[in-house]
Amino acid sequence: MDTNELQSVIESLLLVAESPLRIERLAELLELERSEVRQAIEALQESYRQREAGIEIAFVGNGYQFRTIEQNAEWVRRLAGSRPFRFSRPALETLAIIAYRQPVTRPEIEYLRGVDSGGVLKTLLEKHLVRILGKKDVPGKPLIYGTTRQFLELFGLADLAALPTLKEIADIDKELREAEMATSGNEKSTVEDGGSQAGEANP
Amino acid sequence: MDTNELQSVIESLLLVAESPLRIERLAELLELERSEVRQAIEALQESYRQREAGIEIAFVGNGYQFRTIEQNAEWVRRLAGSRPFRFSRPALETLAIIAYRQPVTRPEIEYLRGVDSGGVLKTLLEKHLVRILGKKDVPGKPLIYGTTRQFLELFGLADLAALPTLKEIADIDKELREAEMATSGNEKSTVEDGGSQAGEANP
Amino acid sequence: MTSPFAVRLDAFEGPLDLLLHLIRKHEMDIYDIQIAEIADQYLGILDDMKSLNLDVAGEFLVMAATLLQIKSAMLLPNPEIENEEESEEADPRAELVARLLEYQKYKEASLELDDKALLGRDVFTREEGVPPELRDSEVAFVEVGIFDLVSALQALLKDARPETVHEITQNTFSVSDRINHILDELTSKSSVAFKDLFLGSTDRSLVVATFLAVLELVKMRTVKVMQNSRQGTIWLFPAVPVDELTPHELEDGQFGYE
Repeated sequence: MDTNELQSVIESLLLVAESPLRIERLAELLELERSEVRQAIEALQESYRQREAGIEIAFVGNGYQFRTIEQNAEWVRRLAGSRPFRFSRPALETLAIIAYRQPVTRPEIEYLRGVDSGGVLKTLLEKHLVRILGKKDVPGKPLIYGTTRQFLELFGLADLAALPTLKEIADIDKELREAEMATSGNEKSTVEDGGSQAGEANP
Repeated sequence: MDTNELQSVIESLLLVAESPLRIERLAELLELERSEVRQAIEALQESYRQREAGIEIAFVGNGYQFRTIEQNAEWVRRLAGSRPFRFSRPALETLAIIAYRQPVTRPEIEYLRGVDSGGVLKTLLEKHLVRILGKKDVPGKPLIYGTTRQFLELFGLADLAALPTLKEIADIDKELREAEMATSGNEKSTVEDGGSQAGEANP
Repeated sequence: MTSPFAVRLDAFEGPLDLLLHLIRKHEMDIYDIQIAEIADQYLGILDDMKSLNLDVAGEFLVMAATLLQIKSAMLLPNPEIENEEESEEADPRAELVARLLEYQKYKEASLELDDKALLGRDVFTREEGVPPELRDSEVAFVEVGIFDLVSALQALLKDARPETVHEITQNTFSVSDRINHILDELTSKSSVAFKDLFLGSTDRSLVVATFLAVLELVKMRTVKVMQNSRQGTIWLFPAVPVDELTPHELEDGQFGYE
């Protein structure tokens, strides 16, 4: 199979796959070395980028998948007649803590957040963004939680290592201070905006 | 919207549409003349043909849709055929019994299933889903069986403790129900418990 | 009555969030929090809430107590302090500061996550690939994991009569029969409720055979199992075109006992 043919076959497979295709799976199927497959995919990715196509081959959840480019989001939503969903802040916070600290128990999450998190946790479980990994071998045997493949796919992360780096506190503090100074004077409305967002529905 | 952008948006829309997209629908959505849309699609079709891509924009049932090219059909079938496991009923039953009752002997499995299970057991051993753990210290020294790491991977379980036993499901339900009911005032001890654990929670 | 910092507690994720807000507002060094001042501010806000008859969540009260505790601890001279290092360890604020720093880190990370190109919001993929729960919030079905299925099974078994231990249950219901039954139902109705598969019976062998049949159909990707909320009815849908639901592959040769 020459390079063009290989790229062509991979394009076909990516189109029909139900979830992101892993290099390993492709290599096995094509009876090729992973490095060959990877090379072909990277060339394909580049070709889509170069012709500024409306679709791209994204590396998410340890696999490759055709996705629309972000710039076209508005049009795609129009097709589906959907409005952009937004995550509630509790959901995002809880998700972030689970993502970075997994395996993690509910008491640990609640200590870090400072609030009861059972309801959010349940929602995240229902949405299949987090899952139960097992039980922790400490008194009380609390359940331990971790994120799912869907979590990676939803956030477009290649793997857990692709999570944004946790920032040093000093950096955050500076940024937030600057942000607050930039918006000073409308403190009240900012706070209230925050309130209405927090109450908003989950995705 | 210039020509490139139009093509890009159409590519995005074609990827996500559930069924073939009609020119009329696209024209309405994009607020353009049908002829403009048709032209853009035809240019796109040509571009996929020219670079001998593995996918094409096919005109099917009055609309347009991304399809894999016919030459790659064999590979696509192979992908579909390599889908994870199809379990026969005996295999699934036997596996379930071994998973939940391990370490377990063949006579015990057969007592529970009511039929000879040698064949299935052999298949499961070959597929590396179960393994021989040793011999039971009773007359006849029957072999005892348990599940493997591959079994856990197949079902996305971190370890055997994560197997969804009925009891565990009850626990989760209970834990989450308690979480929902938990309101103000009773959080102190929970928070402190969490505190002592939080320190050892790093991934 | 309201303070100049009229804020709504529900605007904050919790006491840690509120504290961070106050610390920033008063431009304090997070490593050197003026506990007395912050505690006053914090309690003032809680009082405002109460005077407006608003519920103050327990977590906020716990934090108030913590602040007062730290405040009083700081008023006490500590005779054991001899050098700088020890004094830092003995700082009554240390744990709170650590928690605030930690919380801030995750809060920031969560905002960064939200800035990502989210599937179903900013980027899209072919419909089959999109997690169904993200398609439409109200009516969308959620794909069910093994846990949900077992939980459904448990609900069914709850009503079942306790089994007599030494009685070998006659397998009156075989899994392949149940598979065929499900496929028949799906062919005629295009969807069927999980609980309706049990014919209103709690016969254990029927329940187990049906449960295994569903698992097997899911594994074969012939059937999708969906639920519109956690407590909602579990539905089975065909995962393939209806005319491919014919049970021809499921003859006894393939599924029969050996």
